Amino acid sequence: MSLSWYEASARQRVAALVDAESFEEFVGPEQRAMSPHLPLFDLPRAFDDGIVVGRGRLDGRTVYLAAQEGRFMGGAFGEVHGAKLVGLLRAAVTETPEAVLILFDTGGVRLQEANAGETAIAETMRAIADLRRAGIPVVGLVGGRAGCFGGGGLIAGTCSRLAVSEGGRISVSGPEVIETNKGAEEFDSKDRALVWRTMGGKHRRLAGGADRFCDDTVEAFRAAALDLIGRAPAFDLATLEAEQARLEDRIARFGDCRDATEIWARLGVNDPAGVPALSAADFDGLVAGLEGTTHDAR
Amino acid sequence: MTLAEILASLFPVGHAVAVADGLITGRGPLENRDLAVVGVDGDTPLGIEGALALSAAVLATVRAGGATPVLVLVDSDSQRMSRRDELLGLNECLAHLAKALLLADAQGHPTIGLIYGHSAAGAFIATALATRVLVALPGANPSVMDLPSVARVTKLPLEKLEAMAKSTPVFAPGLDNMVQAGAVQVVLDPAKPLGPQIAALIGEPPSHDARDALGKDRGGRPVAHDIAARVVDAARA
Amino acid sequence: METMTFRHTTKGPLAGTKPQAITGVVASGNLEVLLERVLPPDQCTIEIATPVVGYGDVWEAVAADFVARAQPGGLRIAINDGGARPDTVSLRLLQGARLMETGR
Amino acid sequence: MTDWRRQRTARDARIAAGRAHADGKVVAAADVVDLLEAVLRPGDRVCLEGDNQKQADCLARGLSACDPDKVHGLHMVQSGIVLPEHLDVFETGIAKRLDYSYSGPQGARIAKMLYGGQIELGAVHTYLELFARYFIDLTPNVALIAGVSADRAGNLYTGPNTEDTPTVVEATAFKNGVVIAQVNQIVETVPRVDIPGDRIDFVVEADTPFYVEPLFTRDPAAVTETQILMAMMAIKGIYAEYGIRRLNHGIGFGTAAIELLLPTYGERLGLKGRIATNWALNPHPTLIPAIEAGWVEQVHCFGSEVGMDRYIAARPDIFFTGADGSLRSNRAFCQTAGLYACDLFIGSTLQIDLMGHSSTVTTNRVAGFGGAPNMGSDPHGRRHPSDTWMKAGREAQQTGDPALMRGRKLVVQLVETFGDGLVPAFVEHLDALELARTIGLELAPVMVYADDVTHIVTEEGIANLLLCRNADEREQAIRGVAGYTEVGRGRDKAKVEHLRARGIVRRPEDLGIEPLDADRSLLAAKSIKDLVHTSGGLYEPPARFRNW
Repeated sequence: MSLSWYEASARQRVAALVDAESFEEFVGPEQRAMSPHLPLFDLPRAFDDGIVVGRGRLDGRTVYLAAQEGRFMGGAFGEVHGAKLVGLLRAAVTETPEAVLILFDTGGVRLQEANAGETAIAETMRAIADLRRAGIPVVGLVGGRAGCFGGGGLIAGTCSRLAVSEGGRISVSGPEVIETNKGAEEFDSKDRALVWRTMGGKHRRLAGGADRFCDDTVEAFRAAALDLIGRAPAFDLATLEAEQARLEDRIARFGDCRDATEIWARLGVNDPAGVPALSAADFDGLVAGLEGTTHDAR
Repeated sequence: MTLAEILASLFPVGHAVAVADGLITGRGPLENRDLAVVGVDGDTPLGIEGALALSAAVLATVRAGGATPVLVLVDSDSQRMSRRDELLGLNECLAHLAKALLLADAQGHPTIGLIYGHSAAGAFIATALATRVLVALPGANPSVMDLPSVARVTKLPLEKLEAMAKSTPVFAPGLDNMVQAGAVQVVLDPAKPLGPQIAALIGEPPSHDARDALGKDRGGRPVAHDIAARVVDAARA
Repeated sequence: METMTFRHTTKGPLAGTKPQAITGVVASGNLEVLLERVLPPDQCTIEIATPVVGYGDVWEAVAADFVARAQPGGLRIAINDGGARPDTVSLRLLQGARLMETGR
Repeated sequence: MTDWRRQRTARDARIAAGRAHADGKVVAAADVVDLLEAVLRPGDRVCLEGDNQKQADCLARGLSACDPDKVHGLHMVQSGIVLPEHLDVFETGIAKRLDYSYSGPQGARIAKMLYGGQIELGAVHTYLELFARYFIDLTPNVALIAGVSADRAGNLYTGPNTEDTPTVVEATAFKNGVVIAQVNQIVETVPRVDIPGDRIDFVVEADTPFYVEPLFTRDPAAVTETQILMAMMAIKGIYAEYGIRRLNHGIGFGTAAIELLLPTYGERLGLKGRIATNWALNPHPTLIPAIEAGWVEQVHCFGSEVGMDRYIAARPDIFFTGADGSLRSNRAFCQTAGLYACDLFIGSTLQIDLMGHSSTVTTNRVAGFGGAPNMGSDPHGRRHPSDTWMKAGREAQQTGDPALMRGRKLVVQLVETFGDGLVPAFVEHLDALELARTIGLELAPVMVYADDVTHIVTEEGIANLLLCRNADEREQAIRGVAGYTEVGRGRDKAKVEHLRARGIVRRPEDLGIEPLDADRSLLAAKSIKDLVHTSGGLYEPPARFRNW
């Protein structure tokens, strides 16, 4: 039976994503690189601070991987957590693996270590820019239960390519945060169908916010990673000007839409209400027939 | 300092910097060269339109070529919290702005962030924190989240958090803590003209991202630098 | 947070050669167990860090039952607890021992 | 001369008063308060329909908005205290006395009000018990009920969630009472006549469709390894051993795990067709995989379940449906079926004491009973044999003429030794006793009495109480599966091992089950989305259960 990405732990994802037995962890749990701050809050720590980083092979090619554990502190960026990711990306600049894969599963910044987490996110984005300029693809994979929120959403937007499954959510403000600040009329976070329509994998793929849609299996994410590594856009003025145009065009075309289904209809989807029920294969078929969803403007 | 005071101090002979809907764009002369200015004023939340307006200005500077530095002035709220912004891909728009700044810097346009008011969360990351050097003026108040909100999320009493904030810079809001974390390199002297201070920073940019080393030295991020270094060592082993 | 360490003597070493394993995740009602084959073959220690205070006697009983059942000689076992129930703790310990025995 | 028609005359007067606010039988939602103030009399016995599922919420709002000077001192006789309005009426004086059954969501507030003397409590009943009293001494003067649609003559379509409605209407309409129905819609012709129009006096077109709680939806994503282990033990150690084909499942993740293991683990054990074929059960979404795999012969339902209606309509061989295709549920019949025609009830609880009494009461919550004690009890009126029933009976009593030995229903408590927040499920004394003392109840609210429970399943093992021959054995058997709770650690280890040798206490290994095999990969569906796929897209889960 295939392993569900959504259900798997960060370690299970990494182990099953790469070629068998090929994963080598950097600063593993036995080194006990744990948060120095959580005990002040009477909170339990994790031996890996909620992120697994290391090197493995994908069809024989060396890749670097970082996998967040969404169940530990919501996969949030703490000081150690963030530093492990930053260290991995910096190492990749000089060690030049064929790609770096970031397996996102994060609610954003860990509030108990907010300043460290926030700064680490900025460091991560700069390191990704350096890697991309050096021609090393950075591919994000989003399909965990914590989604990809806050600064995680910004890092995802910095990657060369993104693969997302139906369960994956990519956003800056989470539904609960918007509801808390602006009220349930603005965003009813308990209406989970609305949540997923607004920031879930299918919407992100249809709107061009992600490059590949995956079934919720490790095999599907592996296939997606292999595909996306091979078609990473350059990080240069042309790409960013194309992205500028792409995002401006999105706002011009859909800026007055209240619901994702209106956007999908304008994109040319015949049965927008039926999109959430589509299987991955049928959804891929739908996407293939629409213009603008697949692009290099990232 | 207010934005007007800052601009006056930066550009004593005048400038072409304008503010519209809380978004700052324009340019001014700095020591015989042009300085591009973008930013957010008036505690304004940064949404999709705002992010794209700023990124367009940054990319225009890159397209124009040369080595025009980019100054990012920040007194913002957090990212704009709305269903519409998220529906239309706020994460992409904010990341795009950050990427534009990172690209500019990489292509020889030194980027300097100057925070003179508030900023928080995604707006902070996409603007000030995406520059090569981030500096501040006294009274600036960067934060990830204010303490009452932290209390709500962590379910800890506000009084306890306030007490902890005094001894634990890693989570507490405020400029001092961001300086200690290494995110803010230096606090400028408002009594002196800002132009020369900024020009000096442009003249001696750090060659690499040294924020974690600063955080270690200043005690606000005690372990990040060493952990990152350990990962690098392990990868090279 | 409460920490405690239990030391046990076993009849012999745990089977297998795997030097280290980790199982579980620190989450509400869950825990992670790190096992390292670093002790003399008839020794086992179990270190626990838990945010739930006052359950020392339960931990002691769970640890003793596990050692009696698995005979995990040679293992240094460390637990980061997220408030797991005793049966979940037992299950993770046994999962960890199986990983060390079989490499699975 | 004796007037034998006083109730009839009074009823006619009430209806005449109500007609002033109606067009024929039809009343606008805006006129509900006027209607109720016209029809109700101080001190009336009133049944406001609502149970653990559907609610006559529009009428509840109307009743709570009545003028207490006009409407007061009512005696509420109703299945459920579920909506805030159900208790608001006691705060305003509109209602005074209460006889009811279930109060899950309002458990804390009702405890406070009982303690504060704001409610004069008759008794907390089981559903069947309360229904029975509707016909003996708690017959309503006025019933306020809910249906899907009605025609102008009052013919009522109750839809898939018929639930209590026929029972309440029979008791009221045939004993000179007034029946007021709220419906979602007035139509020309109803799809199916569930209640004939001559039993309905007024029809209110409600402003919103009546509320139904998706109480029986359990997300497979939340099923734990511990629950899977317990489900494996229940299937192998009880379902298979007793050949249980006719059964009821209580609500909970443990029973959901059993449902989800039937087509996988149960299939592997070769049990298809031999267990779990005939059910008294709401349409649990987690039963979909077993139904689709051909395990289930038929299911009769107390009510429907939100989102299951299209699936049910497409499976008329399994469910009871009307000519129109929609589910016909009936709480009274299904409770009776669960009581008399099922060989097993299995459910969860919050506390079990050393004798085996169980309760869902905690010190500041009165949750009531609902139907669990009806199904979780051994019906002494039963006369038909079944292999399961006879086997359990033989275990319970070993001497006497076999032809005079009655069988036993299996009543199984499926309980994790610790609940949320490390609260132990096994206790020396039930909180129910303390609560009864505090608010002056004559009877402690016990969910299942010790003499009805036959097995306790925990993650540590199964205790077969049928085989215990004295109180000490029973106590040690219970302690023997109570895990690391204080009760469990207080066991006499030698006695428990002795009970184990006799098969009274059985561990997973005694059943040939390896606890490490209790893995989520055994679940026939791991998420709500899997259930939707398995149903062929017919199951339409409520938004709050979706993650797509």
